[in-house]
Amino acid sequence: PMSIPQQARTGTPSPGGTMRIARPAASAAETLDSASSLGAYEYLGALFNRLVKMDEEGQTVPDLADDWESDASALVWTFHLRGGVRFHDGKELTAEDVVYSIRHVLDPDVGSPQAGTLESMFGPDDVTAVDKHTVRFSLQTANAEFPSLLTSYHCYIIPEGSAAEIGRTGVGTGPFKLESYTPAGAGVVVANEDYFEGRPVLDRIEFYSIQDTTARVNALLAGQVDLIAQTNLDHPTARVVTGTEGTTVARMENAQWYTIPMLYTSDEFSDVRVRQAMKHAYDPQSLLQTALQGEGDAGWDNPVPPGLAGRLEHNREYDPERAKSLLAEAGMEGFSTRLYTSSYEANLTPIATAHADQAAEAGIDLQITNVSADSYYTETWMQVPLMVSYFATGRPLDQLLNQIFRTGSGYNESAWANEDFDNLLDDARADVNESSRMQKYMDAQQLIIDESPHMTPIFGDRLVGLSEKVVNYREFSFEFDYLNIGLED
Amino acid sequence: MSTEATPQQDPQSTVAKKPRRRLLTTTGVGLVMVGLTVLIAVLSPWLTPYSATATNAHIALMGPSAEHWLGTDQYGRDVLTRTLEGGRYALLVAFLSTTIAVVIGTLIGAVAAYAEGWLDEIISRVMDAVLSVPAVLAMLLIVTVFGQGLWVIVLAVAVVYVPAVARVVRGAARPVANSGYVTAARARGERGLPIIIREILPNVRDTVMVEFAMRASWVILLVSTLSFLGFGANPPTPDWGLMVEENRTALTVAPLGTVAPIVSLAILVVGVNLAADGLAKRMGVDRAARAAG
Amino acid sequence: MATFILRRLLTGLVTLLIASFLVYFATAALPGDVAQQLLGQDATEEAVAAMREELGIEQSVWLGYLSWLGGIITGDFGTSLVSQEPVSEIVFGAFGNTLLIAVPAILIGVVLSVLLGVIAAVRRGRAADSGISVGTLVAMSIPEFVIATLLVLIFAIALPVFPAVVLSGSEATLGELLPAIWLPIITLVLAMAAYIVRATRSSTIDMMAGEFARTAELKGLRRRQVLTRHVVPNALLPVLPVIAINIAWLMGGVVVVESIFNYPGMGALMIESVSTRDLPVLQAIAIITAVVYVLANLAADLLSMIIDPRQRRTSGTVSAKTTEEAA
Amino acid sequence: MSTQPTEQTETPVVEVEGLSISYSAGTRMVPVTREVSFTLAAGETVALVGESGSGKTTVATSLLGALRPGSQIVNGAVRIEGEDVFALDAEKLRALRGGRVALVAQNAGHALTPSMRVGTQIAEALAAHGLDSSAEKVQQLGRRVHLDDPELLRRYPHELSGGQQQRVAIAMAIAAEPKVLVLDEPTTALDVITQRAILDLIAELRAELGVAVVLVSHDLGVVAEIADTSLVMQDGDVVETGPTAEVLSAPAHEYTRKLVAAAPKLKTGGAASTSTEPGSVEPLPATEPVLSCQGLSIRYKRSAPLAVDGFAAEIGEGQTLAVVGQSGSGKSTVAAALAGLLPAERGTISFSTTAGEGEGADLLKPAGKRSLETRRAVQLVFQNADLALNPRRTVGDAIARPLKYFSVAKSRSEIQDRVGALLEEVGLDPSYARRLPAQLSGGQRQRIGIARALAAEPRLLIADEITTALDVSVQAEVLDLLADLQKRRGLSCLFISHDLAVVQRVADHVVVMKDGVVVEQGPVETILTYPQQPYTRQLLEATVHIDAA
Ligand SMILES: Nc1ncnc2c1ncn2[C@@H]1O[C@H](COP(=O)(O)OP(=O)(O)OP(=O)(O)O)[C@@H](O)[C@H]1O
Ligand SMILES: Nc1ncnc2c1ncn2[C@@H]1O[C@H](COP(=O)(O)OP(=O)(O)OP(=O)(O)O)[C@@H](O)[C@H]1O
Ligand SMILES: [Mg+2]
Ligand SMILES: [Mg+2]
Repeated sequence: PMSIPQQARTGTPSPGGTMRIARPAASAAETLDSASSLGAYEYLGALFNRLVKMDEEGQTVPDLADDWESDASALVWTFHLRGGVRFHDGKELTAEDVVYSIRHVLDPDVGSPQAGTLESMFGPDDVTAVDKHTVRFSLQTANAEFPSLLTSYHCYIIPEGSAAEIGRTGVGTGPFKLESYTPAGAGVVVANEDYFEGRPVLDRIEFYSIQDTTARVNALLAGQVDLIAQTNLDHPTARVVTGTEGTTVARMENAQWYTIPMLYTSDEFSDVRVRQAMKHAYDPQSLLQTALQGEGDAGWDNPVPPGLAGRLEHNREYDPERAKSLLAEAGMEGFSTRLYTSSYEANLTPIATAHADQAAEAGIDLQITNVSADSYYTETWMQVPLMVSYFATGRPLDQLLNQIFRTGSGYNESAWANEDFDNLLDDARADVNESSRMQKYMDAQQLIIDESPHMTPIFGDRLVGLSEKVVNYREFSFEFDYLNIGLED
Repeated sequence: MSTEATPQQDPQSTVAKKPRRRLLTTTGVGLVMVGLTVLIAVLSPWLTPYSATATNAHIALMGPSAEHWLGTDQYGRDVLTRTLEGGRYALLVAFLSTTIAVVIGTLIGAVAAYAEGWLDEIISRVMDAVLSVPAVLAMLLIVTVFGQGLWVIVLAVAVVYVPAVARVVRGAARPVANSGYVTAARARGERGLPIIIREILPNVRDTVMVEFAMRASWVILLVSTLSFLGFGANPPTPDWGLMVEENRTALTVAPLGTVAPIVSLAILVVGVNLAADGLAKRMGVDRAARAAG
Repeated sequence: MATFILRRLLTGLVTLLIASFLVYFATAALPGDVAQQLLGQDATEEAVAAMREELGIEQSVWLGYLSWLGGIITGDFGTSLVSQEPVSEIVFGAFGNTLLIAVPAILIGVVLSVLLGVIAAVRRGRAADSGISVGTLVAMSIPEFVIATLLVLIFAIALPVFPAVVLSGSEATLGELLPAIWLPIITLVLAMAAYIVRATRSSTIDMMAGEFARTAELKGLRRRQVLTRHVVPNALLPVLPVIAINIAWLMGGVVVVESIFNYPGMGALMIESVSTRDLPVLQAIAIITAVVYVLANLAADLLSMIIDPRQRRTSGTVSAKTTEEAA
Repeated sequence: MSTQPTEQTETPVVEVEGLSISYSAGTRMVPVTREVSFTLAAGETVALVGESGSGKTTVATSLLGALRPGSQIVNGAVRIEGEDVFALDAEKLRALRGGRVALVAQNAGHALTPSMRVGTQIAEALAAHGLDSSAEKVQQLGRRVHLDDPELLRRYPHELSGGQQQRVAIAMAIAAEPKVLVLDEPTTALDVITQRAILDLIAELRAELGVAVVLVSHDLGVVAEIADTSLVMQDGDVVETGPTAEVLSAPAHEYTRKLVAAAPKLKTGGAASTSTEPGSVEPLPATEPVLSCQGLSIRYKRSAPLAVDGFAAEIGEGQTLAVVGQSGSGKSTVAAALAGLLPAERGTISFSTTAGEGEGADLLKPAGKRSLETRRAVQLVFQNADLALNPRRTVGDAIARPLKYFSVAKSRSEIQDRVGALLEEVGLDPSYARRLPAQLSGGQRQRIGIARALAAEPRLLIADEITTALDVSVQAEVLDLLADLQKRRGLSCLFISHDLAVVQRVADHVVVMKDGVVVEQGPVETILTYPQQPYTRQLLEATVHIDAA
């Protein structure tokens, strides 16, 4: 069988050109205000910049700030802005804009998902403009990883005083300027000739909304669009796209982090033996093979993706017999429950299917229950004992562990509450020594593997469908390289 | 007595004789198609050596071979096995929901026809109102409210089809309700329910049987559409609609995974339609004229 | 006749009223609300509560129903909870787009199927009839999602004659939609024609066997005249309700078609509104489809009155013949 | 036609020669007619007589070269003016139909296209043969069939009465001045008065146009009136042929004899015209009245006119009261009200449930509100036996139901015995209890209807046109049975009919209704012999007589 390309095509694009991107239709309430939970994600990277961004190794690197430092206790952080950066409306970027943008994120009326993370460290008055090009954050608790928190895609910088209209105007400092925009509909951005890193290759990008995944793929196959965004192709579709003349697939290695949270507060999974049994009951290697035809990496229940600095290399074993005996110990032989899934993401159901099939060998009966995709993350998520879920990888290590595993955190989808774990994270943040800090993060990972109600069966490569004309497609974490992407004739 | 009549002397039965034989064969073909599907669905576990749900990553998306006549799907499951077993869900749901819809619809229709007057008017208006809401919207709402268990789907389909059945049965029961034997029962002073059960229902039996067969074919399609939309059978259940949904993206890579369930579905529905046609003609019910009721 | 129309309009209104009641309470029973749905997985409880208050979705269902009904009567369907735009604007825009595929589908479908039905009836038992019968049987047996998928595969991807999807959303212009309407239209025609063809065939056969057709033939008319003047108009009578039902069905049937072709019509809006719990939009859609249903039935009744003078009976002038039948 | 020999007056217009028609049932050929032969000259009328299904219509339509689908000619030929109609090509056949041979189909109500104005349909008949089809010509044809008002021609078929529809059908048939007119039961669906008018019209046209007429009928009275020659058919065979008068007065074949004997004959005492004789309206029956109603008025809908206005009558014990009148005069309405199926607006009905009780139950109450005893004592027999029996229940069930319901019989075996006895009483074998209605002939079904009514052991039997749908011979049997039962059981009976000959045969008293009002009532002999009212006289005169020939 035809194999899927290992990486996207690179080369020299012809300058200019219009790229057409299809994306899933968002709700009619979507906005260009990045602080909001309804931000139109594909536009944001083209229109805006942050203080700092993340590179492919997960390192925090300059964006609007070209340099930053902290005091010895990691309590006060100072960022120095690039000079001569202008917003699309011509206004020059200053430290006041940055302060305004961060306070906007903290504004309770905005209800930004990033607010909680930042609030725990500083209040609105703790961010100040030192001078025209210097911004200072005074943290209430030490955090050696603080800059990585500002790489979030909710932290884009907007002009001072623009909060009321930014959702429609999209005035930022980014490589493209907004020409038109309809929530949940079509929109156009055009090249920003004055971009501080130089003009982008493309002249124009047109965005279209297509709700049905198959319809999106069909639009690509029929040559109506050049790229389908936010659509991780399942393996068979990827093969069709690869096999069709004019279209191909770009691979983002391990970009999809698939999880199977066991709800900590449920009757089934409050017993650690049952959780361990669940983990021993399946073989992630074979699951990867069945669900994704091997396009990814086995996770072995460690949420930190391969390649990310600070990952704990470990070797949990596949041991169905041990799973059986653990269940017997817990008095739960012949354990049976529902495993929820939906078509929210193409691979959730394949993973559920493969997982249930494997668990059956360890005597665990998982009944796959498919629910409506539109209510999956509002009605099912964090409410049923067992489900398949996913995140995008590319979070900095500290952010990953804090956001998803800390007690009470908004993304803590297994509702795990473990004091030792929380303390480990706090200690790590306060630890300015690089190597002992990393050790604490690794201990935390070990705790997740051993005790948490969280399974990471696999990391999947994200397979993006695009036209063969597209070159230099690069995407990692929440970053999309709008600057260098282009079209060949 | 001189006017001794044998059935042969009845002009109606002589006229009907010739077409009946030919129709029997059409009905026969239809019944054979349906019967085979049911038989295969029941026997499927013994028909192939493979499990319909066990995955095998090493043989995913293979073309037809001696081992796997129709190839395998993306999980390495045997397409033939899944296709053979794939009728179970649709048949079960179709049978249950059609039965419920037809039973309730028949009762409502018969009551409306017998009652006439304001009760009939109220029933008709409510049925009309339910009919006026698009079936897909109704199904979406019901499934979203109650989740998508087998019984929810069964009841949802039933709710959607009750008014249609009621309308047809009401139409058929109307002349019966005005017939001499009902009048005689009324003159005797009999109450409504015994009249409906004793006199009316037996005489709309043909209509109801045809209605059952016809609804069944629509319900099978509707159920497969629901599965296709992700509201029907749960994976890894081998269900035709679900199989189409799972495999349609790979249509050009492994076409049989999609084609086999579609063809099976079409065979079943054609069979049900043929049987319904034959039944309708035998029973003298005009089926086509009430299609899509 | 006027009183008849008035009566039918009145029953139609009652139907709509009951439908509105059912729809309102069914949608109100949807679990989760727009606030939760809008704010998504990141929402805090407080944010959801605040949003709820802002949207005014806390009032009782009964009050809600009455004020909603009052709004509809004055042509005000309320404001979308999601986009904050007037519901009527959103829904009528989508409705217009749906009409753009539904009306041609109905026109082509009805004309074509009646024609085929008559041909099959006239050539009863011969090759043409068998062909048409097999064709309709197959068309009836293949779900429309399969038809649509195949059409895209053949006419948009393999032979790029038509676009596979509509790219622009609800703001699409007529010029953008026109090239994209053909595949949806073909799908709809195929999906609904079968029933009409069969109904037409069967009633045409009935009418041809009827005494008046025989009389017309035996008074020396040509077959074509017998067919066009005597048989077909009367054969259409039982077909009209079938057509009406199909038109109403079309309003729901577009869901699958619109989602496959990303067509910005009412079916797509319906799916979207279910997923965002945008109740005012959902309710408006349900009411509009109910109105279409009622109007289609009314139109069928009126048409059959035009074709069949017996149904034009006005009170008072009951003739001897009709009473014989009534008794 | 140029090849035809020059016209000879003796050449018959119609020659049917050894005509055998069969239809195929599977591999079998079932004969419909066997060796039918007759000839017919211009101006002559031949009648085809026989019971239902004997092949009359088949022979008649073959004159137009038409066969039912599935039928074929096994033998013989039909020649019109010497030309074999079944050998004609399509265009010539079309010219023949409606041109040289025209048909007036069995039921004008069904034969006219409901969606087309009748004038247009007449115009079509003209246009089809290349004739002037102007409005004027159509009106002229209309006048010929006595549809003088041009407005009538702009109506749709359903806006005309049965008689008017029949006239339109005739107008269509004579449009192209055919040589042969085929009339298939032209008056069966009409009441006596309308039938009379149509028969007169046919006679008139025959004289005027000099056409040859083929008349199909099972009514010997009609045949006697207009046919020169009669062919009696039975099961596809012609069993007797001859001048009508001979056939009817001295029938040679046994079947013909039976037909003639069964035909109800109206005896007017030879003095239908002596109506001027003072006919004292007879005093009310001497016996104790079982039923007595006064000023009964019934309305169907609030705004509609009264369907029955001030009906008054009495029925004595063991007596039969007949209600006669043309269609729509309110006969069935009275019956329904007495049975408690229709509410009366005004009036009184009193009914004594047991003999000698005088003023008894009030029959103004609807059936549901009457006492069980009253409901038992009043029983209905319906006009259409096909519709009166539940086709899904056996004959035994149908008869057992009232037995159980009215607790006439309790135990299973008792019920079974009673059912058997009742079947025997109406002249059927007890084994019939296991049959379904579809396995019975029309006459047998009517007997079951009567048995079911008798099962309740009623005092009053209401019989609404119970023999109208039956063949003459069967009709006679059922009437005899009824009379016999009445005598044996002392039943009172309200007998509704529009056939005066039948009424004369069964009733003691008669009520004549017109437009919902009683115009005349009294003992049968008095009313039929000395009718006082012009309407009654009209009814009497319209009645056709078998001995008219
Ligand atoms: N093509 C055919 N297929 C089946 N039965 C036929 C066919 N042609 C004639 N018959 C049967 O032949 C018999 C004669 O029919 P025909 O209509 O001539 O009778 P009729 O004497 O006119 O009866 P009626 O008085 O009821 O009109 C009937 O039993 C009829 O059902
Ligand atoms: N169900 C009904 N609704 C309204 N009017 C009716 C109804 N039945 C009968 N009528 C009217 O009542 C009048 C009397 O009808 P009825 O049936 O009693 O006549 P009839 O003498 O029995 O006639 P026929 O000889 O045709 O049976 C007629 O004018 C008829 O139009
Ligand atoms: Mg006949
Ligand atoms: Mg009557």
